[in-house]
Amino acid sequence: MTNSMSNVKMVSEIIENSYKVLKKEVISQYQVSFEVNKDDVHSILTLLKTSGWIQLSYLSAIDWPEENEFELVYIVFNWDKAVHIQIRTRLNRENPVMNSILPIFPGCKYYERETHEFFGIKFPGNPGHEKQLILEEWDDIPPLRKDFDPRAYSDRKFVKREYSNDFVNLNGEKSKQIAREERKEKIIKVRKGGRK
Amino acid sequence: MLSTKFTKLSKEEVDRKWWEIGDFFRRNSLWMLMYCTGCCAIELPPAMTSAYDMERLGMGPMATPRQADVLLVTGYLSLKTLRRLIYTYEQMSEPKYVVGIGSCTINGGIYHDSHAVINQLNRYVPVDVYVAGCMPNTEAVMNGFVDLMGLIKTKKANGWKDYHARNEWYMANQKAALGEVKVHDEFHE
Amino acid sequence: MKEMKLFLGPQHPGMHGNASVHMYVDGDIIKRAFLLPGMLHRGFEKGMERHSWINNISLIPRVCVVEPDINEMAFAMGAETLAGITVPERAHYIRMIILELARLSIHLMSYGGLGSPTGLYTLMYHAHTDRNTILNIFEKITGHRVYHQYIIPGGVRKDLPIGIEEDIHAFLDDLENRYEEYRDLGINNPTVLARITDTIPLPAEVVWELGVTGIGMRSAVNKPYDLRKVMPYARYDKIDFEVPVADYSDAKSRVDCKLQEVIQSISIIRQCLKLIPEGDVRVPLGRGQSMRWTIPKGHVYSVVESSRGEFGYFMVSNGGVNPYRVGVRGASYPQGLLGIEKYLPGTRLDDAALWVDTMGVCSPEIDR
Amino acid sequence: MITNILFGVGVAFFGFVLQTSIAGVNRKVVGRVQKRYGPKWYQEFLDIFKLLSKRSVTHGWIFDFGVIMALGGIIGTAMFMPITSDLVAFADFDNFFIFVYLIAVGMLGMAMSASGSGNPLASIGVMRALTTMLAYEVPFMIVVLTIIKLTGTSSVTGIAEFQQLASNNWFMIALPLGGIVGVMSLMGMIGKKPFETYIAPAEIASGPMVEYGGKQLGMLFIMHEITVFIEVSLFVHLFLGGAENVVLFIVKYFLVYTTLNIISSVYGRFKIDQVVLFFYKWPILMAISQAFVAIYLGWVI
Repeated sequence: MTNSMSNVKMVSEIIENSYKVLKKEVISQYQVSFEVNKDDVHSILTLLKTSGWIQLSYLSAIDWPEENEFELVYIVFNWDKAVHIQIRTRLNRENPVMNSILPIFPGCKYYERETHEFFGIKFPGNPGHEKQLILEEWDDIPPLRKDFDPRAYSDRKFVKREYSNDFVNLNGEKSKQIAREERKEKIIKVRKGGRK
Repeated sequence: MLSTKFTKLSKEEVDRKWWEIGDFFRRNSLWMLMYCTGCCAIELPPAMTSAYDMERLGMGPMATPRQADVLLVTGYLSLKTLRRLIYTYEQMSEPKYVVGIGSCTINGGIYHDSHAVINQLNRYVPVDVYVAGCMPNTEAVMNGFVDLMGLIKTKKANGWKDYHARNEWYMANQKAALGEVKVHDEFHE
Repeated sequence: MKEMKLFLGPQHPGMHGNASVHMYVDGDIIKRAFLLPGMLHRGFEKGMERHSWINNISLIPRVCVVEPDINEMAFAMGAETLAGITVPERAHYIRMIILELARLSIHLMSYGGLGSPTGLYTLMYHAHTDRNTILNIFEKITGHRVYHQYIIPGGVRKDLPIGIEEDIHAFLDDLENRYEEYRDLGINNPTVLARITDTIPLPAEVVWELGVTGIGMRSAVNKPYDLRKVMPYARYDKIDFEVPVADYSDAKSRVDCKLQEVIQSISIIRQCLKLIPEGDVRVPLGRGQSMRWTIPKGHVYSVVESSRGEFGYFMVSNGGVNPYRVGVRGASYPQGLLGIEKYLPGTRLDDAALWVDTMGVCSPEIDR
Repeated sequence: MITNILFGVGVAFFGFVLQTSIAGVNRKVVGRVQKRYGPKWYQEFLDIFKLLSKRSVTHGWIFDFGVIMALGGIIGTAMFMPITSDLVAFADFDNFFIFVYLIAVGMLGMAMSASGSGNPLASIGVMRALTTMLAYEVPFMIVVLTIIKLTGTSSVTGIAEFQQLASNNWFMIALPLGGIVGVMSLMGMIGKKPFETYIAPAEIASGPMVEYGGKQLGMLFIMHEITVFIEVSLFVHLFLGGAENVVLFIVKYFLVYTTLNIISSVYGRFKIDQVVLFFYKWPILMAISQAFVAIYLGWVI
């Protein structure tokens, strides 16, 4: 078994030697993350693919409305040198466009389509990514954005069941709540000396 | 001594008697549709197979909606499923019954505030029996079926009649939630 | 000849779960195929952002219905990595027992599921009955049959009940005794063999391209690429087990690998029950305020080897009470969406259900 | 004539009741193979009457007419079926070829009706059913023609009586290879696994029956039960020496059907091309060699 910490070091050297890394985090002995410029992503992923990180594990986005940015995450994995690498980059939230990585990792096809559906990020170069995949006839802003409120949407569209009373007492016993209220009334009555 | 005199029954009486005979057969041979709409369907395999053996009650899975009597709505219904569920329900031949399994069919359950899941099943299709729980035990599911048989016996499982009687109301609810009930599959390809 | 459009699902006995495969067929040969996911979409990732870290424990098992424990494990591991919690030794072993029991249960279910496309219903009945026994053991340990909510950040919810070892051993012995019978009934059955041999092969080169992991990959590339070996979590590095591999991935070798994994899982549970130390099973999260438990800022991607491959949670914390973003990498995402699109064309109509079963396409984790 | 027809309808009804009860018992037997109790023995009756009590939809007159034609054709076929050598409705018309031709009427009715439903899965199912028929008929015919050559008669009662003579064995034993072919073909005829390809719920959602519900499905079920009765009793008469009395007939019938069911319960189903290949490989070789051995060499046990 190769020493996994040295794998992380190796990855850091590969990337930091040739590209500008904005932020680097070593999360655990099997995982490291790099935040890079938007333009470097494709060449970094190509570099990683040639050096053994041939599996695209995950692709998604994070919404940061305060900074008016989307954060894109690419996670690649190498089964021989077990390190998950997160490549993260930031996009402008107003007009989020990111070139597709379809030529590098063909497996990204549906991940990108889903990210477009849930965040509204466009991926030119991925044919058909603008069609809906999971949702059907969606009529609101993309649902995983932070300013989308599912509760309001749900209240607007789906009628909640209304309960005329909170519970139904099937056994004919007094419920605890009613018993407590009666007890309180009794106490008040006693306190007041039987007067109303 | 019993009277052997033949009294002519009225047409309603005759219909009622035939209906009762039909109800006997219907409740002893409930064929359910194999449609796993949600996660509670995972408790159906134990109920169907040797552990609980649903076939003792005369129940069995059926391949297509036309052949089935019972539609099991097992758990949450996303909008996409609801569209197909309405298609399925309307394809079934009458008398047909609906069993809603899991809390999600009653009031949305754990997904009450989700943007994709409806909250109340009986606004869209009539429901005869609810089985509560997230998820209900297999015993509870089986008990739900026995309850349905009891309801058929006492002529209370009238959801399918209600769907005829209040069809506009159901249609309006479906439209309000779905926009358009028709399934467009082409958009995907 | 004119192409005809057929649907496998959502309402179809050959489909596992609620998804639809659209197939354009010419005679019996599939020309084009697509998976239409999304019928189980519940807005999970949004829902998790709206609940606290502790509340989410009750939400996460519901991501993948058939195998809930890997969700809990991935979520707990991610939260522990971010918060820097060291889990007690006993909890690690209990987690391994739970995970392997779950793996046994889903392998039995999927082996029984082989009965549906091939028409061998007796296999289905036998396998599901054994799975039910596992569910009963789970009920004794955790209190629930399917959704356990047992593995939580910081350990497991409570200790194993007294005397559960006998139950587990009795079940494992029973399963081991009937293992050969199972093979004879299913994979050695001539009619089943005729169906699954050379059915929908998955070439080794394209595994990477699709991102397929798990049994589908191991049976194609002939290397023990199992996360339990490659990057051991819990205490899998202290357990002695093998990863079954094959060099040609058709339906038969995939089912064969599954059955060999059953034997390995049995041995892992036995070793765990032998090695399990005494001690605490969880570390308390804060003092009496676990509902307001916060986790330091960070991004983490925690992965667990599920029965279908690499199952991952991508979690982002901004230091608040709720997770800022949780993304789920469903293990069957590649083989479900891309695999169906690329590998069903050219096969027969009858084989579509076999792909869904042997590759383990689990629709709830695709849709979330 | 009228009495003959009434008697024939009685035979068809007897066949329906017999086959439906035995099918119900067999569901229990298969249930035991699968480690469970199984349904009540009269569950099949409940199912059929339930289906008849339901409302149904129609997909055009061909759809409805085909079902009636199928049921009528099969009842008409069953009217000719001898139960014992004496219990025959039309004494001189129990020729083997009458069954072969008349049963096609029912099958065609069903095929017509299923195609009339307009569902592509139904047409695939019908196509598969006809292909399967083509596969199992050839070896079966060769064996039956051998039997006809040996006995010198094509009357079913005649063949049965020939086997009941003291000097002759049942053809199951007399022509062992042919007997095996007969069992295989019978499994194909009554749609038992591994030749259940045209129903195949997990592939084509129960094939021809995909659009049927309610009364039409009930009639198809009745038709199916009577078809099975015709085919199994043909086997009993041709290979197992018929029956001297009704009880013996029921016992033989039950044994044949239960054996087939138990065999079928531990097998999966073939694909359609595998079915054809299977029947055109060993059964046809066995049938031809059996015919050669029996007719030209005269080796009959």
